Amino acid sequence: MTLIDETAPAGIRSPAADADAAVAPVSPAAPPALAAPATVSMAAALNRALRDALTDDPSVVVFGEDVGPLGGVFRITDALTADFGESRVWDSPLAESGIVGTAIGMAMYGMRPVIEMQFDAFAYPAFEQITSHLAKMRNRTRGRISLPIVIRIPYAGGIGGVEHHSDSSEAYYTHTPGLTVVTPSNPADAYSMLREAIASDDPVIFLEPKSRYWSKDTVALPVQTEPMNRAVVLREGTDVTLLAYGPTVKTALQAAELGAAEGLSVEVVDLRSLSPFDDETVGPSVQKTSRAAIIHEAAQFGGYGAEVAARVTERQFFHLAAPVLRITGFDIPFPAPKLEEHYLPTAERVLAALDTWEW
Amino acid sequence: MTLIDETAPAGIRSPAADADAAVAPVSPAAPPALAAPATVSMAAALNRALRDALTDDPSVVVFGEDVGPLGGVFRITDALTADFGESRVWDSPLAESGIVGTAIGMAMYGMRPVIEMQFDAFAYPAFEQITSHLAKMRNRTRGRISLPIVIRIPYAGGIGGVEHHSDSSEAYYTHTPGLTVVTPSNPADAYSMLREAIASDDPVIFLEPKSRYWSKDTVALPVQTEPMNRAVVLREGTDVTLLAYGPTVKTALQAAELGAAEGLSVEVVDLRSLSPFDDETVGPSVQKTSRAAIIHEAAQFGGYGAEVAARVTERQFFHLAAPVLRITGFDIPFPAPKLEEHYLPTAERVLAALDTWEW
Amino acid sequence: MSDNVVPTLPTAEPIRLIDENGHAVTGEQTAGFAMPDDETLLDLYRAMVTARRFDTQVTALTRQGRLATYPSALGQEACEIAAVKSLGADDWLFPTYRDTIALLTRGVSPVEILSFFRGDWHMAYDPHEHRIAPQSTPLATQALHAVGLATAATLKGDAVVSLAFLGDGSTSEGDAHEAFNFASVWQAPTIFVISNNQYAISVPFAKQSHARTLADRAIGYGMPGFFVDGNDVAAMYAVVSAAVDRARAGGGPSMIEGLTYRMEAHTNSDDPTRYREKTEVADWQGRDPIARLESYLDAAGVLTPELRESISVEAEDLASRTRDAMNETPVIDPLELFDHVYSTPRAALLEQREYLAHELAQTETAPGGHA
Amino acid sequence: MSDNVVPTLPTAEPIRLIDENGHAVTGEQTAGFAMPDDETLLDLYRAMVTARRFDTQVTALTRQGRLATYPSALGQEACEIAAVKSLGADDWLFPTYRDTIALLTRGVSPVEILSFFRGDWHMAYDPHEHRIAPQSTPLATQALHAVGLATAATLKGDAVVSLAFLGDGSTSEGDAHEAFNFASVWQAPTIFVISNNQYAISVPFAKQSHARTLADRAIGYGMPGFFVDGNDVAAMYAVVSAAVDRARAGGGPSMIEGLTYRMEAHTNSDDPTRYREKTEVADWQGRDPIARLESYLDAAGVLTPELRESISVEAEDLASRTRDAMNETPVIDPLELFDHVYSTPRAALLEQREYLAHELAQTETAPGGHA
Ligand SMILES: Cc1ncc(C[n+]2csc(CCOP(=O)(O)OP(=O)(O)O)c2C)c(N)n1
Ligand SMILES: Cc1ncc(C[n+]2csc(CCOP(=O)(O)OP(=O)(O)O)c2C)c(N)n1
Ligand SMILES: [Mg+2]
Ligand SMILES: [Mg+2]
Repeated sequence: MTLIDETAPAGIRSPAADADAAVAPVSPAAPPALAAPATVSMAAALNRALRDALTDDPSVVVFGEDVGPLGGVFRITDALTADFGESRVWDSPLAESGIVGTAIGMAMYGMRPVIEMQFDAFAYPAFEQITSHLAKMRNRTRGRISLPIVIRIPYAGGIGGVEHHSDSSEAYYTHTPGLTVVTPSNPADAYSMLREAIASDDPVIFLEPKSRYWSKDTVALPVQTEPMNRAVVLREGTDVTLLAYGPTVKTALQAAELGAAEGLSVEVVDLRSLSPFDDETVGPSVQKTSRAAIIHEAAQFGGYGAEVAARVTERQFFHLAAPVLRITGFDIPFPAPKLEEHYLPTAERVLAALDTWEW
Repeated sequence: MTLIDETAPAGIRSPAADADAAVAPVSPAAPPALAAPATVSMAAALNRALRDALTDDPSVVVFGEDVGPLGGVFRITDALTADFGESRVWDSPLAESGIVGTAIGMAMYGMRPVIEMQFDAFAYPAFEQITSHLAKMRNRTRGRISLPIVIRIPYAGGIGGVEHHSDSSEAYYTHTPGLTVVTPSNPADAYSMLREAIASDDPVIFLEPKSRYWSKDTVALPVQTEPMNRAVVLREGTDVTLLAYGPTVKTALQAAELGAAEGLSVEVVDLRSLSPFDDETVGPSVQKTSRAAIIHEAAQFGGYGAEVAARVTERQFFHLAAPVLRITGFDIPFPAPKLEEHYLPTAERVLAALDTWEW
Repeated sequence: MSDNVVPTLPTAEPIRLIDENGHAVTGEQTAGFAMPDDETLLDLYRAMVTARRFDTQVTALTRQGRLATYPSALGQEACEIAAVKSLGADDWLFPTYRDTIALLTRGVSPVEILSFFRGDWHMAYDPHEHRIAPQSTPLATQALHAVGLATAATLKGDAVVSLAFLGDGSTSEGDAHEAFNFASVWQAPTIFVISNNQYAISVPFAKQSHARTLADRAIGYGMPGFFVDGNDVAAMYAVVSAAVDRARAGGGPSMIEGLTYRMEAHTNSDDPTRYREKTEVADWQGRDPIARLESYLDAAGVLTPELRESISVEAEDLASRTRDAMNETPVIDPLELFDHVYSTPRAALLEQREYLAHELAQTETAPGGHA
Repeated sequence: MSDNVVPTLPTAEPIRLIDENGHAVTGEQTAGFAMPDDETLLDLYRAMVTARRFDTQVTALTRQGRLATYPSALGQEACEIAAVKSLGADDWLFPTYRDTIALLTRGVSPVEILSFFRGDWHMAYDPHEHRIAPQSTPLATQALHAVGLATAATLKGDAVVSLAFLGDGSTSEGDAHEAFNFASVWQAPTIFVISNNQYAISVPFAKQSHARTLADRAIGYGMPGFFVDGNDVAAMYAVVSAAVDRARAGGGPSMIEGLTYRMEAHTNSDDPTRYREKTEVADWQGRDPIARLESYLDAAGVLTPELRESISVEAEDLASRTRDAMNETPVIDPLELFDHVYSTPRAALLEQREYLAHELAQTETAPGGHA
């Protein structure tokens, strides 16, 4: 069991969370009270979220490449075709633009498609449909057509994938107005956030950290965690705020442990929502610690960390004792399997970076 | 004649410019000395750059949608087919992925394709070819295959275009390792930078600010300005550094004029190169003024300004008297023609933003 | 993969029911399609006349600077009107920027149509009210939306058909192929009407495709394909409505290419003299879709002078109503820019809305401020 | 648009020269293609046997964890080898991750081939040395590169042909269509060889296309299309080499579909039991491309026991050389990560290179540090 598995679901609630809890729908069919805790992987939690959504809402459909009988290359859609039938969950032809484009048409007719891009880099063929239509349709039609579509994208590295199988493509989506972009870091959030994403009337890019698919946790499903538009303080600290999301949350928590050993009190925030950014949760944390660092796998230049550093600095400039640090991948294409260990940010790199500050 | 036309080409040279000048190739066939000054628009300068490149290097070919007899919808390729023949400049079928994909194959066989995406948003169908191949081929092949391809993209707004005709898509490209991204703001740079982009062995995303196509200037073509990887200080000042590129350079210069009237000494830097970012030129300027603002048309969230603000702050934190400001478009899809005036950053907005600082 | 029935090629000569002189065609070239009844033909005639008058009026308004841009469909009325008239009220239309007269024919008001081209907003009409998707600018992308919508309707048990317009050039885009393929694999009730006006802005069809006809693509999808005289509204109507009936009955998608010609420039900002001969345009003037039907209906004694008169009066009336409408300057609240991006409000957008509201308040009071 | 010659449909039955029992085929099903001479067939046989031995060896090494992944082409040797053997030394091959044995056949060394699958780097061999592009993972994208390269060669006056491998599933991608269309419009000397192994990972061909055959697509591009028995190397060789000759002579592109079957899982990490019947696999075992040619050559008296023996010895030798090579752990300098991104050094990358160099220096000295 990894660090994150103990801390994440029981994470400290962010201040405004209760207030906002209302906006997070949960399957009425399955009140959390009734469920018994069990050990579930993120993959299993995602599968359960899809099942519950398919059960609760007949307008939900799931399609994409290999999501049918195979259950997806990561088995996230395991047994869904068998249990819900070909008319709810099916294999589409092999064309990502086609998958997103037809999902848009289905949503125009009242459906809630949940589609899968098999890997991060294989969503690129759909880029025009995503940026020019999915993101803009509601605005174009003055709100007359909303597109309640979830695009599930397994992303980031850490699994020894060959090229094109480890991209962190979040920055392309977060810069596109009209999209909501979220990413869970643990099984409980994976379930809760996917349910909320499917219930949302806006298109959601749902980024699944593939290196965390097999991370396990003790959760009672169905579970409702923080609303998906909120960040969560996973660990409290006073010296520095580590901002992380998806695959790097574990890294941040490990860094916090290492730091503690060195007498450094590290606060860890799981951003969860990349667009919108939860200034309400991050602001107070940085004001408290007066130092912040953002950790992600994507290349640094123009990466999501740039937005985080820029906005935190804009809002907390006079609270900051040092510039916001960016601990990220290098500005190179994602390396081949044998070299990815040298590319991915590690807890050691985080601490080394913190050491570059004058304290 | 606009502000920029007087100032831009005669801009103050950036410190390291002379040192680097060597890396900027210029047509040996046409030594600057011989040329006589004339009034040229950016469109004419680009056309001349293509002509000179086609003349000097038989491996240069130009193709895309409507670049042949029509000369492109903006006439940048005017009369090139007539003068160089169908085998050098031709109309391709209507498919952007096809245009980029075939250009990659041509470059593998030693050609230097200069291709046009008719408008910013119409480059999105080529996104996979650009991110997964164009940007990665050299790295993938350990330098054995370089792709000397220039993708010309008319971008940004200000011409009353209907939707999809005014996107500022630079952030998608600048975040992609392997790409070089540049954008000229005046006719002289348009000529010089396009020549240099075509001569480069790396793929270059050449962003042409369509609202500046018709801006005129007195230049002697061929001209060699700063190397395309350098920023240029267009106007010296001591109170604040305005960082701008492409269409917003004019805005920055106007703001500087307005500021001067109010007794504010504004330094204006034309970034020119978006990837790489010229820290060598920007750093000293910000150290001098201790205040910086970045201006662009693209949406703010995750926009190029985020990288600028983040890196300037990382490097100059203890020199900064105030947070770096971002004066940008709103986080919405680009508006319809009648509303774009409310979206685009203006000199007034720049000054208003500067007023938000405590001085 | 469909069972090994040998697929049949589209005819080499375009399917035609009324020839260029307005005479009924018999034999092979009808490909077995029957002439629509007089009432239908009259209805098509009325719609085409109205559409053309509207189109010329809008082109004029654009020249006067009332509109930001307008892609005219002059000369392409047969494809446009035949396709729209083949649809039922619950069916969905997926048009491009070129298909404005199709919107008019389906009942969208001139103002709601032209608001887009005037630049007020990206669109004005209610897609659900008219079952018309927004006019798509990114080429071929709308074809996939049409397939998705038709598939959703089928899944819900509704006998709804979708029809997507495509230009010849746009068929070169990957999305066109993906739409054809998804439609055939899913047997979606979607009709693809390709208005082959032989130009993609300046690029002639010969540089767009090496195929004999675009309809020849259909075989590669196991889909019925038809090559039709796109200036013969009778043939277009017969073929498209048959395809709509087949789709509604569960027969799957069809691809229909109408061979026509773009008489006007691509848009007002285009200069066709750079890429095509005046003589070519003149040739096609002789194949005018309206004149052709007119002489046929004349000869058939269906189109009386009174009727023709009343139809042109209707058309003139629409034109003047359009002029008047376009003379009013629309009131658009810039603050609406922030209202539709997301279904739930976002702090950042509310802040930015506040910012603009504040700026507007100031400029209103300031000298030389807009508004 | 090409002149109105009525295009001919591919045959409904796959073109075949040697049937499943190893007997020469005569009449219609040969579609007029002649049997390659014995020498050629023997050469094809040798290459297939070697390729299969290599493939099974690599699969074994992958199971032992020596490689990160390996997509086997077991059972598809006829398509792969026939295609490669049809090319001249100056022609270019554009393979996918599936076409590893094609690289072997064209002379790339086992280590240079497997370095990619072992995860050392994205590729190891020199594309220019072998005239082989990197094995493409983004589906169908390489087909456009093939068209571009062949077009560039033509423009330069070089009689170079390019051949792109495509899988059945990848033909659903927009890029496949764009490649077919660009190739036909530009009359590029490019051969598209579609190895229809009937699955895209788990998705059967029936969910990928509704067409009778993929070769039927060719008509839509005015391109010759051939539906071939992909397990008959004689037929594949005859059809592909004829297409190569035609392309070299200026006859433009061709589309060739080889109907075959993927005997192994998609990759080592796939579980075919979830989506296909063992019986189906068994059926195809009976159509093995090597066994078929073997019995033909046996009967023809061309393949003597001695020859067969020496060929299998060669194959075994390659296998053991491959094992040995894969047992060595490669030395890769992590700092090379920064060396090839751009042709000219970038300050930011040099800084990052420095950073990693510093880190490596530390971890080497640190306890438990890697290396
Ligand atoms: C994806 C994309 N690429 C380029 C354009 C620019 N563009 C607008 S119309 C046009 C020509 C379209 O030709 P065709 O499909 O034949 O339709 P027509 O205008 O003739 O009706 C082009 C290239 C676009 N709108 N979308
Ligand atoms: C653009 C893109 N989308 C998805 C994938 C993931 N993927 C890899 S192989 C494959 C199936 C390809 O099937 P096919 O084209 O028939 O080739 P085969 O593997 O059968 O040889 C898929 C979906 C990819 N590599 N590229
Ligand atoms: Mg056209
Ligand atoms: Mg396959």
